[in-house]
Amino acid sequence: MTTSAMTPPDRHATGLLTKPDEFLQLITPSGERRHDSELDRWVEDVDLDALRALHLDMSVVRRLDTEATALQRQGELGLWPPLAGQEAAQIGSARALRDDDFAFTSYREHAVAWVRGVGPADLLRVWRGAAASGWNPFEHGMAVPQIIIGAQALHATGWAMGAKWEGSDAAAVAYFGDGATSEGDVNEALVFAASFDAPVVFLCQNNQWAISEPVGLQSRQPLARRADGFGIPGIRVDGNDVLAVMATTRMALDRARRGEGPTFIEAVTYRMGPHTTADDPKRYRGEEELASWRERDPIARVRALLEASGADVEALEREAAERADRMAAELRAAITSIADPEPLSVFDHVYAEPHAHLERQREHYTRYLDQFEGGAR
Amino acid sequence: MTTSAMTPPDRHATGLLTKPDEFLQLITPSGERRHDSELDRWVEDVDLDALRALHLDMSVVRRLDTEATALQRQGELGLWPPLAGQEAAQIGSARALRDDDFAFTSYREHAVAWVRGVGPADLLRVWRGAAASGWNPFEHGMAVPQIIIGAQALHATGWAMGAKWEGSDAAAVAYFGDGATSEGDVNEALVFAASFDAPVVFLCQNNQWAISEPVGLQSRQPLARRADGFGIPGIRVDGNDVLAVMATTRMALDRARRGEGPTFIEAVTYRMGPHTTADDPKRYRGEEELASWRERDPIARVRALLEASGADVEALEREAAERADRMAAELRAAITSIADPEPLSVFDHVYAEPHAHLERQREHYTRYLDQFEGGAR
Amino acid sequence: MTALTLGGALNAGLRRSLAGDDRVVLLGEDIGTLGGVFRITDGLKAEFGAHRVVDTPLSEAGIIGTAVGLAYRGYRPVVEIQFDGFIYPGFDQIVAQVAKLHYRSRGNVRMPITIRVPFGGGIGAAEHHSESPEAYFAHTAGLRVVACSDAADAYVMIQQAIASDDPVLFFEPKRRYHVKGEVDESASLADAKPLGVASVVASGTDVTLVTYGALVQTARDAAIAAQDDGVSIEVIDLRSLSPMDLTTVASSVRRTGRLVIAHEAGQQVGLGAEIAASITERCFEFLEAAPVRVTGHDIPYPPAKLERHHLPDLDRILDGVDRALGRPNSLSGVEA
Amino acid sequence: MTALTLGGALNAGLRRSLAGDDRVVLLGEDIGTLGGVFRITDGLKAEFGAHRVVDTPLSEAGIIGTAVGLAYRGYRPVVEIQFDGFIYPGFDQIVAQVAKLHYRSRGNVRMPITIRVPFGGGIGAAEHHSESPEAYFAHTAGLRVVACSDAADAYVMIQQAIASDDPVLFFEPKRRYHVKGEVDESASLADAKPLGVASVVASGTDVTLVTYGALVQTARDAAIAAQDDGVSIEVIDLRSLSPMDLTTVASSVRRTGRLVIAHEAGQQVGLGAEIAASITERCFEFLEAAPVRVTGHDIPYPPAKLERHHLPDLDRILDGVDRALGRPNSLSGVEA
Ligand SMILES: Cc1ncc(C[n+]2csc(CCOP(=O)(O)OP(=O)(O)O)c2C)c(N)n1
Ligand SMILES: Cc1ncc(C[n+]2csc(CCOP(=O)(O)OP(=O)(O)O)c2C)c(N)n1
Ligand SMILES: [Mg+2]
Ligand SMILES: [Mg+2]
Repeated sequence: MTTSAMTPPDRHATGLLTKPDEFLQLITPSGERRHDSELDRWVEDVDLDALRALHLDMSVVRRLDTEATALQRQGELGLWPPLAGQEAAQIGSARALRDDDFAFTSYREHAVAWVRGVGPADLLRVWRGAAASGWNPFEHGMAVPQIIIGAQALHATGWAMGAKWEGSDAAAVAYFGDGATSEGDVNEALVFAASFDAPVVFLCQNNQWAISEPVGLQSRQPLARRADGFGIPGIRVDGNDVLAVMATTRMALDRARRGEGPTFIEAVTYRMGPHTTADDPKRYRGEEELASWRERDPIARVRALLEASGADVEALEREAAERADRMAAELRAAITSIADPEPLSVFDHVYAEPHAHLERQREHYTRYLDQFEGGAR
Repeated sequence: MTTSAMTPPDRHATGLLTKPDEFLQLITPSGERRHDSELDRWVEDVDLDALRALHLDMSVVRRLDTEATALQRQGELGLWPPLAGQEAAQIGSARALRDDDFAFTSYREHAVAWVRGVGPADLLRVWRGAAASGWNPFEHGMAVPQIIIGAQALHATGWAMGAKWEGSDAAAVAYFGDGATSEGDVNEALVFAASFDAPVVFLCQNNQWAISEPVGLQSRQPLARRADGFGIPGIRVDGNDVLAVMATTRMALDRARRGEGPTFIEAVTYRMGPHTTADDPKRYRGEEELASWRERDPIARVRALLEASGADVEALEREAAERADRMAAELRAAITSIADPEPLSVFDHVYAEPHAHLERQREHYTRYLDQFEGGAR
Repeated sequence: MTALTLGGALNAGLRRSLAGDDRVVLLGEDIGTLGGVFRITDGLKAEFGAHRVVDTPLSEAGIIGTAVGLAYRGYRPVVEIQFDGFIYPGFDQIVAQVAKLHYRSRGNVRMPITIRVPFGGGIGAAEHHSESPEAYFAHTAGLRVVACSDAADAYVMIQQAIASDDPVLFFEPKRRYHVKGEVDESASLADAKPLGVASVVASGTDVTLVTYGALVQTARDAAIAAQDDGVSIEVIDLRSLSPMDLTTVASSVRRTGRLVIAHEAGQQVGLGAEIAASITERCFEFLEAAPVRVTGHDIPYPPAKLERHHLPDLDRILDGVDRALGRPNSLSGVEA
Repeated sequence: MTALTLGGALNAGLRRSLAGDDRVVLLGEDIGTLGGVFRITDGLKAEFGAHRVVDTPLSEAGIIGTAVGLAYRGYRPVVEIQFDGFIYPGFDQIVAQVAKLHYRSRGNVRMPITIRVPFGGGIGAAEHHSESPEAYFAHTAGLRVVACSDAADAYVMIQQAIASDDPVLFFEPKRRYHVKGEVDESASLADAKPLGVASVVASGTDVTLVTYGALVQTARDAAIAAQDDGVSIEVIDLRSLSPMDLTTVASSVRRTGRLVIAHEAGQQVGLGAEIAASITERCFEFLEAAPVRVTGHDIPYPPAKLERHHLPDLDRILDGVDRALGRPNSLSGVEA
């Protein structure tokens, strides 16, 4: 019995990280601070001010979401996938990132983009149908959002492999949903990440639904367990608890930076709104379910904790409302600032270098447009 | 906490089946019978005669493999992927199947085909390059072998879903290698099998290598652990122990028939020969490794056990040699019986129903051939 | 006759196939409880049960791969791919398995799998939701590829596809899902036009205009518009993309001497190339001008606000017709 | 000048790219310790280390998808797909990511990924080992597609592909890996023929014969054989399949008036269709006969003993030439 496959490594060596069946929580739904000997140290710097900032973040992105949804209803946007309910999962994890880390997300991570400094116009551009993407990924350390379910998990893994080969201690974070865990790409990303000890954090927002499909159709057990099978520590955290999400993400990032490889975090949360503005969730889920999740609201519990800690919550909420109002105004202003694209820009950026066939096609189409008033311009 | 995802099911409910880190064995490399309170009952009917039959099976397929390799060297076959070393994994599992079960294999499972009653000519046809496949799957309960790594895992799962929907208690077995576990298809098969409680047994022959890549590149831990992450029991068994493989396969099949869903078996074995006759394993692995596995030979240990049990092993070996000689002669006869295909048969079976374009192409090619002596016939 | 939308006709056709053969099963993402994002399978799970209309995990390779296994078991799986741009994760199972298993098994294993794909643009959607991937499949031996264009055809063709013992890629023009047409729900499939045959949907004498899917309506509109200009266009709805009914196209071109092909997919190595090449082979002596292709550009599908600058529309088709006729057009005077 | 096999030239070209730019990394199955099943990467892992020449887990989507991530990080990944028929599990990552990310990111993210694919048949191999999937990629906007045909080109083109800021599907004619040719290893890339340009590899006056990959040699042989018959064939090695250098082809056809295209891939919606259609568009007045396609049949790649009845060979190409010239041929008297 000489081959390595004969001797399973000690699966319990990573301590906390190997308990996917636990459900980590630092703030209860009613706002009590629970203490956890292993998690606490990752957020010991989070004082009242920091907590207040997280509350502000979440309040603002919730408003951002409401406003964008309204803009869609008013015909200003073609589509919007609301994040409502997932503020803690996104803010808690994104606030754990360093500038030189890189986030690879799906389409719903508006709060991550917000944290990464993406401005209102850049956030809305795509959803208005005015552009193929919103921002320069290298300016924000955040990739172009991904619509093909799960594909970005491999991109994050490749990026992380590269960072490691360079000796950098930067890490990648791959955001994806519960549904995505069924796609080959996500599983292959786990294979590659494990094999190459890639500094990547898989952040799965289990929001209970993939459009109309409940998470139970994708997996018969907690998704954090999936990682274990690939030799990757899986953590199950209350995704509506911004502090617990931040703590686990920091812990996982730290692990990545120390060269210890990937971690999988299942942030258990809930999509409060429709899948997108085109979806009608009444067709597949009931009001009671929604109501039970409303009691686990990610913002309300932080407010309660702040209140219990003696913070002036009214001032806090006033500030949040002001900031949110400003954001809403910015969004509306941004919409009008997004110019409709030039007709001939359809041909831009297909290739980085000249492509004879496409140039000819562009030229022909220019002539075609020139027949009409205004022409190609 | 009302949703089901909040309450992990009891992962220990399946008893034996949830211990992927154990390495199940009933016959040691030196031929001692080890007893196992849970496994034994699955092979209590395997008396001396039955063991003798398993020995015979393995001896004959080993010879089959040697002969086919020789036929390739002599130019009679285009290619041959030897199974040497994996006789126990294949015979032990295939002999556990019922006639109405269905095996979905890769390219190396000649012993499974042999057990399923596939004759010599049908076995060699493909490797001679004379046909796209060897046998009618429905006559043998065994699909056309699969070259695309891992694809058959999904086919087995789909077949099993269908069987279950019909109320049948037949089961499917998916055979694949260690390398295959990295492909999306295999992981997606685990997702579907778990979600639909499909009566399928995943039989992974971990033969330590995927061409030149050691299993450690595909997974940093035992492959049986993979299943656990999908909520599927994973069993790790000595794949060179025909009795243990048979016991675990029977147990898994029984579970499937009872409606309890899929099981993943990692049969730890070794590919003694090259990946195929086109491969040169000296480029990537050493003689010592090979030598250490020779000591774990699947046939030698059964012989030793039979001898210790008082069987007339010389008679046994004589019989095996005779049977193998006969098989070898049959193989050689079969080769000459395989007719070269008719030129126009390239067009056969592309479609089940007439396809205007292809018929025209066939007609044109017929005319083309007719220009030459002998024509299209 | 009933007035049904194209989507409603598909729903009715699926219902009839499910009712008529209990080996027919539907598989896909969100097709059960939700009835599909386009509601094409609306009500079918309630009517036939969760083992006939199956919500699957989110994995296209998984859906197609398990459909292959179901076909092995004797089922006739009907798969829904949610949007055109999501078919690629299942590409290997389609090209290497679905397309090849009948050949590989020397006719022993049939793959009567229907893969339904809402395709094409014009609905202002996000990326990956407006693609036209039909050329990939028409280039793949072993597959049949069809595209319906109206309710009556949709109703019949979906049933024919399911009844076919070959795998069929079934393309549905999603932007026409809501267009109504008269459907004869009582008609027998035996009397229907076979799946592989094209339809001349408007007769004409000056130029033959071939298209399929959503552009059939646009082509008909173009033919009407051209009449004012004294140009008579014969419009052919190809219906089947593999095999293509080149006999119908060729006999039209032999009369008109001119051919325009329109599709939303990119031009390079698209269906238009095949039709142009095949018809040139068959009708070289009859052609009075080179066949003209009016297609989407060879670009990734653009953002919604630009799609009207990508998709062939009535004006671009008429410009192509002018080119075929040697009338003044956008490329007049441009060296070929 | 050094005499190298085509495979050896690729190895030398890869070595030079690895040495010249430390952002170049090679990824693939069995490419490290083994040096690839065709030994194209032989010795490179030993020379450049396991982080530059990376044996990956067995997953094509994984390889391409991580290459995308590496490109995001600034690398220039060179991926080996072991055999043509194994590219399909990676198809989604190629078509939906590699091809589209530069467009999607509005030019911010470059995808300088080279995907090496040993392609084509004629080596008596098992299923999936002899395919010609180039049409799928030539139809995909955002990709460049090239095919080399001899050692000299292989050496230069692989370096150009790696140096390109666009993704390149790089097709290698596996049955010519062992054919030797003279290679100038000291030549600078700057002086080399650009990647997108075709080569006239034999001059002729009667008919233009366009092909690429392994069939270039067959076409040259055909041109020599035809001389005895008094037929002068101009042979063009297309080299680039997207974009195609139609200028070179058209200028030849304007002289010869006749065009034959040969490829191993199936005919329906293949490269031949595009070349025929494009050249008909550009040279309609010059064509004296319809362009002729000599291609593999529209069948799954057949078993080894039948491949000679699938692949275009010298005789089939000459039969096509006869057709183009209106000389007696297999289809003489057959109604088109
Ligand atoms: C490959 C692919 N298949 C299907 C879709 C259609 N689709 C869009 S979102 C979605 C559900 C995703 O669910 P999940 O991963 O849980 O993410 P969530 O939307 O809940 O954030 C589906 C099926 C897609 N975008 N990509
Ligand atoms: C999709 C795909 N990729 C690559 C290959 C080439 N290939 C053939 S066998 C093999 C290794 C398979 O290893 P494993 O799964 O362990 O099976 P084993 O050969 O050891 O039985 C590879 C990479 C293939 N056949 N299919
Ligand atoms: Mg979800
Ligand atoms: Mg192996």
